[in-house]
Amino acid sequence: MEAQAIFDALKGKFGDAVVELQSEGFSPAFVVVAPAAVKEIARFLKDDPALSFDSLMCLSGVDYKEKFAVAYHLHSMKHRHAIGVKAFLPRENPSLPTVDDVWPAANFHEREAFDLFGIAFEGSKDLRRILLPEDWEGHPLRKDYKYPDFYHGIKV
Amino acid sequence: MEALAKSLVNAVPLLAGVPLWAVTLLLMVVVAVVILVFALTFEGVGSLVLRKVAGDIQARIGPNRVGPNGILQFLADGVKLVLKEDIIPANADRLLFQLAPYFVFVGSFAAFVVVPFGVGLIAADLNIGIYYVMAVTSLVVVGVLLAGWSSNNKWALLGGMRAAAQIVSYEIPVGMALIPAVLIAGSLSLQDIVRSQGGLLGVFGWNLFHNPFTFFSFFLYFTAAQAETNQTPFDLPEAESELVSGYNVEYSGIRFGFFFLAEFGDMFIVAALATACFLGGWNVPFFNADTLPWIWGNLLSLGVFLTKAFAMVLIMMWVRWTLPRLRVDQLMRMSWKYLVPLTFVNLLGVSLWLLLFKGKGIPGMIASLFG
Amino acid sequence: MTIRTDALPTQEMTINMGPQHPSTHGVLRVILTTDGEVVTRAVPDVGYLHRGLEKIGERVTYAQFMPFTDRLDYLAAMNCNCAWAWAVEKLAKIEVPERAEYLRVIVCELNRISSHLIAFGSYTADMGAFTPFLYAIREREKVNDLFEMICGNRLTYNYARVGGVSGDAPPGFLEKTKEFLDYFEPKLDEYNNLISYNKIFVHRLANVAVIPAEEAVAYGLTGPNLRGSGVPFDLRKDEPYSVYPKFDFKVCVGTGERGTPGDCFDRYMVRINEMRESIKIVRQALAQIPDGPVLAKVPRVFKPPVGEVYFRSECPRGETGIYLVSDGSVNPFRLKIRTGSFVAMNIFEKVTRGLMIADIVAVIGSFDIILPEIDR
Amino acid sequence: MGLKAYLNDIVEAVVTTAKGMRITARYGVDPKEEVTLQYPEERWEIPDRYRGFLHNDIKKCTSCTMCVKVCPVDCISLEAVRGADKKMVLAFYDINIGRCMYCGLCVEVCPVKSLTHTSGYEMASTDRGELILHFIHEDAAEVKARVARQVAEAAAKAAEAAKAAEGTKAAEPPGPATPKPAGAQAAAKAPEVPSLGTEPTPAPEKKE
Repeated sequence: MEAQAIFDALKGKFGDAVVELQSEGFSPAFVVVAPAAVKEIARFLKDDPALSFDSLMCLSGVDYKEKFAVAYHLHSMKHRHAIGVKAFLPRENPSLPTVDDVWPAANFHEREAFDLFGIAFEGSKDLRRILLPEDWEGHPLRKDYKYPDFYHGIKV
Repeated sequence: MEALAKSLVNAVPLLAGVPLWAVTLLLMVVVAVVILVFALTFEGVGSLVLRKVAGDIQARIGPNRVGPNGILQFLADGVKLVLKEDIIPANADRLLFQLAPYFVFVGSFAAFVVVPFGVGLIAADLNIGIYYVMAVTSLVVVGVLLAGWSSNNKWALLGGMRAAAQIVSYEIPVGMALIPAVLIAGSLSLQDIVRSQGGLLGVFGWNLFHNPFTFFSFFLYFTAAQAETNQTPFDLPEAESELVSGYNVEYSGIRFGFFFLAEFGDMFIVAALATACFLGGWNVPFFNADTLPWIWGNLLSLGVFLTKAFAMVLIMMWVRWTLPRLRVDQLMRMSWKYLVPLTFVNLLGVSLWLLLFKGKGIPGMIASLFG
Repeated sequence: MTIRTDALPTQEMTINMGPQHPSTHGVLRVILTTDGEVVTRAVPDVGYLHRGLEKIGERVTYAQFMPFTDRLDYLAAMNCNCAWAWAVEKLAKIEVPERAEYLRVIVCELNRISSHLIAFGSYTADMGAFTPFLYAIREREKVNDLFEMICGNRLTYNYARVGGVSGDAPPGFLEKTKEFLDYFEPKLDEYNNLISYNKIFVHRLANVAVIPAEEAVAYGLTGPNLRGSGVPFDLRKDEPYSVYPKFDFKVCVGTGERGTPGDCFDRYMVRINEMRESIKIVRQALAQIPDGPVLAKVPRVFKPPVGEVYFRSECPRGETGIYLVSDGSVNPFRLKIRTGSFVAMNIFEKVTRGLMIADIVAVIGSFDIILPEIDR
Repeated sequence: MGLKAYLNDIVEAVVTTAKGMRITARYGVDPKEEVTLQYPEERWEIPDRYRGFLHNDIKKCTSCTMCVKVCPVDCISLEAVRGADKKMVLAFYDINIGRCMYCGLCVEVCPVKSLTHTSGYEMASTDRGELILHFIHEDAAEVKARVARQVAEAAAKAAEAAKAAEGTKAAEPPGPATPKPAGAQAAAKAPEVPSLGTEPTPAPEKKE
């Protein structure tokens, strides 16, 4: 199914929660959605027989300087087609509902996005830092991240 | 030992004044030292041979830097172990920690007493030979458990528990597999067992070919004994890749050396028992060693015994570098569900065979056919 | 007499299968809570090898990031190099000459063989048999010689370039590769006789950590871990890139040969069979390789168009997906690398519930994880 | 489990073990299988594309700083001073092989091919100072002083030439235009946009 068809299906079902389709210059096209409706859209994308996106390839946080975004890359084993879903988030305390009950693969990716970007995922099974030590301050992959001078007395 | 002491006294007049018990005591110490030297050199050379055989099997060379072609490697290892600082972990149970290696070494060295090296070459021809070996080698369990518990390390504790479960549950098949040899020889003493395989039948006199059941019991014994001495298919107590080397993880220096030597001591004991009970011990095939004068008879029989024992040790090393390791529950299942029933059936088979054919094996019957 | 169990409170033991452990294939720490030998909960704790590759990616240019992809999965550096080159070429729509694509496929498949050899060797070493590990390393050294000939280094190859490869095959390289393949093919059957179908090895692996097909898909497993559960999904076949459509090879799938489909033995056997398929691919590639240039014209100051691309390629440890956001400047704007081992650790806690400590080692070996890929 | 499965287990165990042991025995007894290379005595013959330590042929080097810019770990550092005859004279050229990761990007990007890989790989040392290769053996300050003196002399010579030229010019109408004073700092700054993309080498460097 083509990106446009998927977009129309979602637009039909969720109306204004589905904002726009970024397809020019985006290799798997992106459907931009409102952050609040991510869980319902995710469940629909997985359960709908025509779409059946059963495998979450990659979930990544992106810092667009003035706003954050969480990009989901989905793929369907049955229909062998792929789509991207993006949710833009405000810069201060970005958060959106988790999808790790829809795709269990999301847990580690969400923990990484939380760890490196500070994006909180409400209702996540266990959201803690994955790559950095627990008591690390700051989220390194943000564009405005300043390196701490010392960490437990070790020069960074 | 007294007979030997008496013959020594009247052979050397100036000893007449010394009381008999002192002479026998002195003699025992001398024999013990000889055996200890043999055991230590065997264990040293054994570790070198193990690494050379491993190198050969794994398409590489093995140690060749110390001495010509790596011959003195085991001396280097020994010196290294002695010079290394032997650390005792902070809140380890100090006394038990220091005691454990001695238990393990004594457990494995004490069994050398009854090993029948040659016609007259045996430290003490105990009439309860095999029973004594079974009792003494189970001392190793105590040592390993102590080591596991006292080094206050979770991995060591797990290693110790595994060792206890393994060695105890494999004692039964080892014991059961040796009893056919006892039934045939009619005595527990190892010298008698070896003599029962002598005679002019030569190679066919061995217990191995006595009847099909003893043939199986040799292999059962060999497998079970490998398990009892923690050899590779069963080296769970010091499983390098899981328990980071199990019970001897906190040991270093000469204490670790004792565990290391004891392991090779056990290896030799298993090989010695296998040769004595199933492969005709020091019997020179088709030739009676007693007829030779005293010194040559012993040397020849010693040579035959050692070649057979070393062949068994090499086979153990060969198996060691081929097979992966069992899991603990599979280990237990193998002992209780496979080895124990098989050895019992085997034992039944041997005793029925001896009852029916009045103690004669297949080779014996064939020989009696030809008169 | 009744055993007063209340009086003897048995406590669960928490063991640190710590970052420094002989069989965690790198600095992985697993916090085991065990009841005796049986593990009640095994929580992986990753991050000990986090070097911030994605942050470095935003500081260096597209060409300068190539040597860093060697450090992503150092056992399959060629695959990661080529993945990065393919991703940037997809973003900037660069046309790569035919010979360069063939060379890339040859070195990627050779690297798949050498990576699976390490997976096979270290797995049998974890199970206690050291000899196959030495045989695997001996074969891998021959592959390293080939790589040293073509790109000058034995581990961090840095061979691919955006728009082609750094150097053409030196004289004698193609013949030597053919020689290696003929030498290597019978070795696989030898390994199977030596260890794969060995009774103890099969007992240690069969029916351990079974992952049904839909659970593997739900947890996003990829590569041999996914195919081990019976899902015939191979990116080289289902989302063909480069010149893979020109070769015919079979997708090896776990069939539950010695246990149920999706157990450790299946994942292991998929890797062994995949080595045979890679031999087939390299042979066909050697036969059909055309002549021609090996590097396309790429402007010195390389500025890709603005846009976002997600490219994934089939690496030995699963799918390496690169999500590349470019704002038209010389440096990538955002770079997310998703790897097979990272996702395998996700399912680790669920799969190892109720196994024994020796099985934890078996599961780690069957997923063939490698830590630089997880922590990046 | 039935007796048949029980016996089958035993038979299978024995058969597979025997097969495995046959293979290890084959390797065990046959001595020519050894693949070990005794390192200090036997050396590995290095292929010609081997990326060992870097070596810079100073005479050919035009100090264009391309290698400094392309190095991902910034382990090359150089400083050049403008000489009297407009050409850049290298004050120091250091490569810190402790940091270098031998990726070979600098060798590819060097326009004059003065930076090459040697086939050396044995440079382990106890202190990091030894790991910094200095390709200019003189001390940097001396070089700068010497170059400054040359520039000063050139400037002085040029100034006299200019005065002499004026002397003659004053004697007869304006002669040829006086040469532009050599001392002015030439504006040839390094190309402002650092060239970072790899320089396309259309054909492999060495014609095989």
